[in-house]
Amino acid sequence: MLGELLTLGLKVTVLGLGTTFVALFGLIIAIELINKIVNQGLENKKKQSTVEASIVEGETSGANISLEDTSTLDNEDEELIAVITAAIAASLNRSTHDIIVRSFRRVPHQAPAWNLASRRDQITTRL
Amino acid sequence: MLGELLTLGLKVTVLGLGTTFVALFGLIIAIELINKIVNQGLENKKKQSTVEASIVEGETSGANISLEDTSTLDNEDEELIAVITAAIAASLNRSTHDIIVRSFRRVPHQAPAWNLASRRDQITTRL
Amino acid sequence: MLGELLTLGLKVTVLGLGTTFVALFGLIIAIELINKIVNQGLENKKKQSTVEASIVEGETSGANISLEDTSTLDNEDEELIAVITAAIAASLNRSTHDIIVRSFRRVPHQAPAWNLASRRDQITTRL
Amino acid sequence: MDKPFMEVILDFLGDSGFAQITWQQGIMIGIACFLIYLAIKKEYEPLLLLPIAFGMLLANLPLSGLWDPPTGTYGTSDFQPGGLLYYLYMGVKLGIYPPLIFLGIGTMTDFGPLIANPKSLLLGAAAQLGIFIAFILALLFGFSPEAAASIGIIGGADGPTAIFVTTKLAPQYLGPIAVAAYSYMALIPIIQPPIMRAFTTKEERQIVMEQLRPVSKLEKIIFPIAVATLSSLLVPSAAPLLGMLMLGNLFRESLVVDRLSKTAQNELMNIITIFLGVTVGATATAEAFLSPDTLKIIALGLIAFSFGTLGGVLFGKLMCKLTGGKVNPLIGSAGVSAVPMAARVSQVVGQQENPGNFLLMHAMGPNVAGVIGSAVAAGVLLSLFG
Amino acid sequence: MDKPFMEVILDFLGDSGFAQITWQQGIMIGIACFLIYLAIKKEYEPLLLLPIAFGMLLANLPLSGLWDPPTGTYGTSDFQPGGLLYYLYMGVKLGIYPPLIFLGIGTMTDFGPLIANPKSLLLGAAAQLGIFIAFILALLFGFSPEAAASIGIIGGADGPTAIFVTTKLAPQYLGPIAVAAYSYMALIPIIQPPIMRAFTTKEERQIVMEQLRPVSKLEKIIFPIAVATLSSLLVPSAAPLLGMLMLGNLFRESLVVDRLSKTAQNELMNIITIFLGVTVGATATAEAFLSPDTLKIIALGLIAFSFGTLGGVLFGKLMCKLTGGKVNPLIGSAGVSAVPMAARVSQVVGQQENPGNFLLMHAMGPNVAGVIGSAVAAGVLLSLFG
Amino acid sequence: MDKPFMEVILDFLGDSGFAQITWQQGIMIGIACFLIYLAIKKEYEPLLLLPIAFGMLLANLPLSGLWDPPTGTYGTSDFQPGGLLYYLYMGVKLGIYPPLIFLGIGTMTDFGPLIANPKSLLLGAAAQLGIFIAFILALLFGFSPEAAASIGIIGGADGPTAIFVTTKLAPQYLGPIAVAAYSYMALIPIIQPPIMRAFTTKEERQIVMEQLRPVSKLEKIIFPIAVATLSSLLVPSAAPLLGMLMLGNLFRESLVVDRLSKTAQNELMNIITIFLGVTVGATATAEAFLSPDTLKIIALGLIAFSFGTLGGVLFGKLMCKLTGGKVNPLIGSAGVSAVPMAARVSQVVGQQENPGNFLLMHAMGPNVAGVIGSAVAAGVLLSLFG
Ligand code: NA
Ligand code: NA
Ligand code: NA
Repeated sequence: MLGELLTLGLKVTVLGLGTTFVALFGLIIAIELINKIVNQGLENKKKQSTVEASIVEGETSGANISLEDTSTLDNEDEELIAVITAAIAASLNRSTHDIIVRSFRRVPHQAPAWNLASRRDQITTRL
Repeated sequence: MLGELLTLGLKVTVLGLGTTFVALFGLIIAIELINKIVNQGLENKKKQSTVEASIVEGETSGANISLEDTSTLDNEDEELIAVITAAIAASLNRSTHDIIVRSFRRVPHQAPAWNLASRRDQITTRL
Repeated sequence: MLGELLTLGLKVTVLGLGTTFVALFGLIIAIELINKIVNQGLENKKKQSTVEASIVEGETSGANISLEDTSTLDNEDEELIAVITAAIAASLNRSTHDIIVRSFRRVPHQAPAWNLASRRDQITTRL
Repeated sequence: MDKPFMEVILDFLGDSGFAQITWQQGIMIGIACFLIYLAIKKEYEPLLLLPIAFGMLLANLPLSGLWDPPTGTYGTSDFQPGGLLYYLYMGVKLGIYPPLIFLGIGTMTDFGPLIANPKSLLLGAAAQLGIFIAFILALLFGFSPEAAASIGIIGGADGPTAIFVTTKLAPQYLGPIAVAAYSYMALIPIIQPPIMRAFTTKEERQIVMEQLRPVSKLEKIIFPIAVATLSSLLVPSAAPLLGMLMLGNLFRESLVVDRLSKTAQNELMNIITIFLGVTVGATATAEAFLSPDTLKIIALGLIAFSFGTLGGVLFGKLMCKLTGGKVNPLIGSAGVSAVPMAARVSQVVGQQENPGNFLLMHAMGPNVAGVIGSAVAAGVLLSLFG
Repeated sequence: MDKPFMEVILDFLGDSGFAQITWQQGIMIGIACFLIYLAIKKEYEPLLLLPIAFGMLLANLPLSGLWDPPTGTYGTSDFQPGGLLYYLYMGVKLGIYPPLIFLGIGTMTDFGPLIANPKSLLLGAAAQLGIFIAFILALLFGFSPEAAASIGIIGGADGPTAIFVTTKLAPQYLGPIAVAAYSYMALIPIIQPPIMRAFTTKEERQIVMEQLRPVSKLEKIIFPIAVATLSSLLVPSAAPLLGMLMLGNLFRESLVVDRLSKTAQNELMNIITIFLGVTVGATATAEAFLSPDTLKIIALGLIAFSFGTLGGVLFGKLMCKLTGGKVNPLIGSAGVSAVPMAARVSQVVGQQENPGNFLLMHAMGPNVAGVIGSAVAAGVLLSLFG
Repeated sequence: MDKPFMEVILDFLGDSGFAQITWQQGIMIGIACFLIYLAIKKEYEPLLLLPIAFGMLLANLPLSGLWDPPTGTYGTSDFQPGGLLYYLYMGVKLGIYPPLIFLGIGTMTDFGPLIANPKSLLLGAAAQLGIFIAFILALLFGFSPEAAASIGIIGGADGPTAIFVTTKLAPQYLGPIAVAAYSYMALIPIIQPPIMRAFTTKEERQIVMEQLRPVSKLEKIIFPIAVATLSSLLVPSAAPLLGMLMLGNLFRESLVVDRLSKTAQNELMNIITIFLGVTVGATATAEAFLSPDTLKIIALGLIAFSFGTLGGVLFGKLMCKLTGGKVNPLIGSAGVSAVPMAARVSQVVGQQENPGNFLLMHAMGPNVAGVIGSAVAAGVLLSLFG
C-alpha cells in the first residue's frame, strides 16, 4: 500500500515537474527566438535608418525624430509577419520555408492623417 | 428558383426599407411636434418672464437671474404636461381634446430650500 | 372574520415589533459591552503608556509619537482577543471563564520593517 | 414568404404594436412618463425612479418580447432565448440584487453616531410601528397576510428591503410597492414635519442634546461583526440583508480593502441599480398595476410612513421623559430610516424652533438604526409568512 | 494509475494539444495573429477586434475545454462544469450583451444635431439600402433567408446590432460576420471617399450648410422617450436594442443620474465588451470559419457597406435638389452609422473641396440616425425570419 | 396562525439561531473572527482574507438559508429561490471566477524582467517542487489522489490557481485550502528567509547580477500570444488560467485598449474578489472545517511552501555553478510566485548581506515565471485526476 502510494507520488512528480520544466523550457526557446528575430531585424534596420536619418538631418532637422520613429515601426511590421509565420510553422511542426504568406497586404500609408487621428479618437469615444 | 429568390429579396427590401423610412419619418413628425410645443410655449413665456424680470430688476437686481431661471423651469413644467398628454393621446390614436389630465398636482414650491438641497445631496450619498 | 383578522394583525404586531425591540435592545447591550471592554482597557493602558512615553521622551523625543501609537495598537490587540472570546462565549451561552483561548499566538513584531511595508504595498498591487 | 405582398404587409402591420396596444397600456405609458417627470424635474429618488419608470414604459409596449420566458432547451436547436428583462429580472426573483445593494449601502454608512449613543437603537425599533399598522389595515382591506406583510414593509422606508420581501411574499404587487416605497422616501420632507410638530411641544423641540462621545476605530470594526452575528442568530431570515450590510460596513471601517469598498459602493451598486430598477419597473404591466389594489397600496404606504414617523416621535417623547429632558423627541422621526433625509428633517425642524440647535448627528443614530430595525422586522415577516 | 510509466507519459503526450492540432486550426491561429496585428498596429476597432482575435486563438487550441458544455446535473456528484467561454457565451446566445452595449452607447450619444435637423433621419433610413442589397445577393449566392438577413445587417455598420441579429437567425456564421462588421467599420475612411466623390459633383460637395438651431434640454429629454415608444410600437423586435439605447440616452440627458450614466458607459460596457469579444471570436473555430461561405460573407459585407454609402449619398442628392441646394449630399454617407467615423469622413471629404466648410455637426445627424435606422431594419428582419 | 400566542412565540424562538447553534459553529465563528483580526490588524492578504473570513462567519450562523439550494422549478409557483451565497458560489463551482481574476492579474503583470532573462523560467519551474512533495506526503497521510493534488497546489502560492484546482478535484476541502493558501502567501516574508539562508553560502548571497537588457514593446506584445499558444498546446487544462492571464497581459502591452485593461484590473476584479472570497469562505462550515484533515492540510501547506522555496534556491545554486557565479541563488526562492512579495524577500535578504545589491528586478523574472509554472503544474494535475 505504502509502496503503491509512493510509486504513484513519484510518477506524478516526475510527470508533473517534468512537464513544467519542458513547458517552461519551450518558452525559453520561444523567447530567445522572438528576441533574435525582433532585435536582429531591428539592428539591421537601425543601420539603414541611421543612414537615412543622417541624410534627412541635413535637410529638415525638425522632423527627423518622427521619421526615424516611423521607419522603426515599419520594420517592426515585417518582423511581426516573420514571427507570425514562425508561430504558425511551429504549431504545425513544419519548416518556415514551406509556408508562404500569400495574402499579407499592407494597407497603404497614403490614407490621410485624419484617418489615423479619427481611428485613435474613436477608441476613446465609441466601441 | 432565381426568380423566387429575387421576388423574396425585393419583397423584403420593400418591406424592410419601407418600414425603416416610415418609422424614421414618424420620428421626424414627433420631433417637429415636440419642437413646436416646447419652443412655442417657451417663446410665449419668455415674453412674460422678460416683463416680470424687468420689473424685478428694479427692486432686487441680485436675485433676478435665479428668478428668471425658475420661471423658465415652471414653463417647461406645463409644456411637459402638454407633451405627455400628447404622447398618451398619440399612442391611443385619439385626439388630445378627449383626454383631460385630472390628477396632475404640482407639489408646492413652498417646501423649504433645505428640502431641495437634501434631495439633491441625497443623490450623491444614497440610493 | 374581522375579529380573526384583527387577532392575526395584533399577534404579528406584538411578535414583530417585540422581536425588533428585543433584537435592537440586544445590540444596545452588545455595544455597551464592547465600549466597556475596548475603552476601559484603553484607559488602563493609556496610563501605562503615558508613563512609558514620558520615560522615553527624555531619551529620544523624536520617536515617541510612533511609540505611543504602537503601544495603543498592542493594547487594542489584547482587547480584541477579549472581545472575540466574549463573542464566542455569548454565542455559546456560556461564561467567559469556561473558554480559554489556547492557540492565540502573536506573530512577533520583530519581523523587519520591509515586511510590513511590503505587505501594505502589496495591497495596492496584487490580490 | 409565398403569400401575396399585400398580405405580408398586413401581417406585418398586424404584428406591430400599434395594432395591439390597449388603452390600459396607454395609461401605463402616461404614468411612466409622469414618473420620469418626477424623477428628473422633481429629483424624487431619481437613481431608482428613473430606471423604474423606464422599465414600466418598456413593459407596456406590446409584443416587444422583452419580458418573454425562453422556450425549448438551451443548447438544442429548438431553443428560443427569452427577453432581456426576463433574464435581468432573475437577479430580483432570486433575491440577489437587494442584498448586494445593501453591501454598497454598508460601505457608505457611518454607524459612529449609533455606537456613540446606542439607546437610539430603540427609536429605530419604535419607528417600525408603521409597518405593523399598515399590515393590520391591509389585512382589513382584504389583502392576504403575505401581501399585507409586503405592503407594510413600505413603512420600513428602505427600497431594497421592500423589494426583497415583496419578491418572496407577494411578487404580483412588486410594481406598485416599489413605486410607493421610492416615491414616499422622496416625500419624507413633506410627510414628516406636520406629524413631528403635532405631537411634540415647543419646549421639547427646543431641547439641545449633549455632544456625542468619540468612537474608536476598534469599536467601529467590532460593531458590524457583532450586528451580523447577533441579528442573524435571532432573526435568521434577516441574514442576507444584514449580513451584506455589515460586510460592506466592515470593508469600510477596516481601512485595508479600500478598492473593494469603492467598487461595492460605486460600480457594483450602479450596475445592480440599473438592472433592479428597470426590471422592477417592468413588473408594472397594465394588468398588474391598473387595479384598485394599487390605489389601496399607495394609501397604505402613506399610512405606513406616517405611523412610522409617529412611532418614532412618541418613543422619543418617552425617552425624553425618562432621561429628564435630555433627548429631543424630534430625532425619533429619523428612526424610519430613509437615510440621510429623515435625519435632515429632524435637523431642520429642530433648527426652526431654536436656530442654534444641531440635531443632525443625534438623528443619524436613529436613522441608521432604522435600517437595521426594518431589516429585522422584514426578517420576522419573512419567517412568519415565507 | 496502475499503468507502466511510459504508457502514462505517452497517454499524457497523446492528450496534449500538439498531438491533436489540425492544419486548419494552425491557419486559424495565423488568422487570429493577423487580426491581433490589425487591432494593435493598425488600431482597427481594437476594443473589439483584440478580444475577438484572442478568442479565436483560444478556440482553435485543441482540448482546452474552454468551449465545452457541462455534463451531468448541477448540484449532483456527476456534474462536470463546462468551459469558461461556454458560460460567458451565454450572454451572447441569450441576447443579453448587445442591448447592454447599446445602453452604454446611448449614454455616449448626443442626439442634439439630429433633433436640430430631423430631416437627416431620412438619410439614416436611405443608408440602410446596403443591408437589403446584400440580403438579395446573399440569397442569390445560396444562403438561407435567415443567413442572408444576418449577412445583410453587416451593412448596418453597427457591431452590436449585427451580433444580436446573427445570434438569433444564423449563429453558425457569427464569427465571420462579427469579424467582417468590425473590420469594415475600421475601414470606413477607405471605403467611403471614392464612392462619395464618384456620385457627387464638385458643386454639390462645396455646398455650405446653414448653422443648426440650438436644442433645449427638454427636447433632449423627451426625444429618447418618444423614440423608444414609437419605434417599439412600430417594430417591436427592435425594442431590446432601441429601448436600451434610449434608456442610456435618457440617463445622459436627464443629468440627475450621473453615476448610473458613468457606470453604464464605462465599467459595465467594458466588462461586456471583453466577454462579448472573446466569446464571439471563439465561435470562429476552424470548421466554422474555414469555408467558402466566409469569403462570400466578407465580399458581401463590403458590398453592403458600399451600397449603404451609395444609398445615403443618392438620397442626399435628392434632398439637395428638393431643398434647392441647401443640403450637401456628402452628409448622406454618414447615414450608415459607424459613429463617429462616417461623420468625420463627410467632414474631411467636404473640406478637401472647400477648406472653410465644416460639415461635421451636419453629418452627426444622419450618423446617429443610422444607428436608429439599422436597429429598425434589424427589427424588421427579426420579425420576418425570427 | 390559529395557534395560541405562546406557541407562536415558542415556535419563533425555536426557529431562531440561538436555539440551533452548535458549539462547533461557535468555534467556527471564533476562527472567523480571528481571521478577520489577521486580515485587518496584520494585513494578511486582506483583500481576500477579509471576505473569506466574513463568509465563514455567515455560513456558520444556523438557519440563515444563505447557502440553501432552490426548490421547485423556476417560473412555477412552487419555486423557492436559493440563498444568496448559493447563487454567488456558482461562479466558483463553474470555474468562472479564477480565470477572470487571472485576467486582472495579467493586466497588472510586467513580464519584461522575464523576457530579458528567460532562463529565470527554470527557477519558476523548480519552485513547483513543493507542490509535488506535498502531494506525495498528502497521499501518505491518507488523502485521495484528487485531494492530494488540491493540497499540493497550495505550494503554487497562487490563490486563484489553488481555488480553481480544488473546486474541480476536491471541493469538500475548498475552505481549508483557500485559507491556508492565502495565509501562507501573507507569511512568505517569515517562511522564506530562514530556508534561503540555510541553503546558501554568504558568498552566493553577495553575488551582484548584471543589469537586464531593455525589452522592446514588440517582444512584450508577442510574449503573451506565444505563452498562451504554446502552454495551451502542451497542457490544455491550463488554458483557462493561462489564456486569461495572457489576454489580460496583451490588453496591457497592446496600449490600444486601455479602458478594457483598467476595468479588468479594477472593477471586474474587485467584484469577483468579493464574490469569490465570501463564497469560498462560506464553504468552511463547521462540519467541513472542524476535522483533523484541516490540521493536516495546514501542515502540508507549510511543507509545500517550504519545499517550493527550497526547490527554487537549490536550482538557483545549480544555475550559479553552471554560469560561473553569475546568478545569485537568492532569486530562486521568488520562483514560488506570491507576486511581488517573494521577489521582495529576495531583495531584502540579498541586501542584508550586501547593502548595494539590488536583486528586485532579477527576482521579478522567476517570480512571474512561478505564476506560469504553477498554472502548468495545475494543468497537469487536472489532466491526470480531473
Ligand atoms: Na426603516
Ligand atoms: Na446603420
Ligand atoms: Na507558483
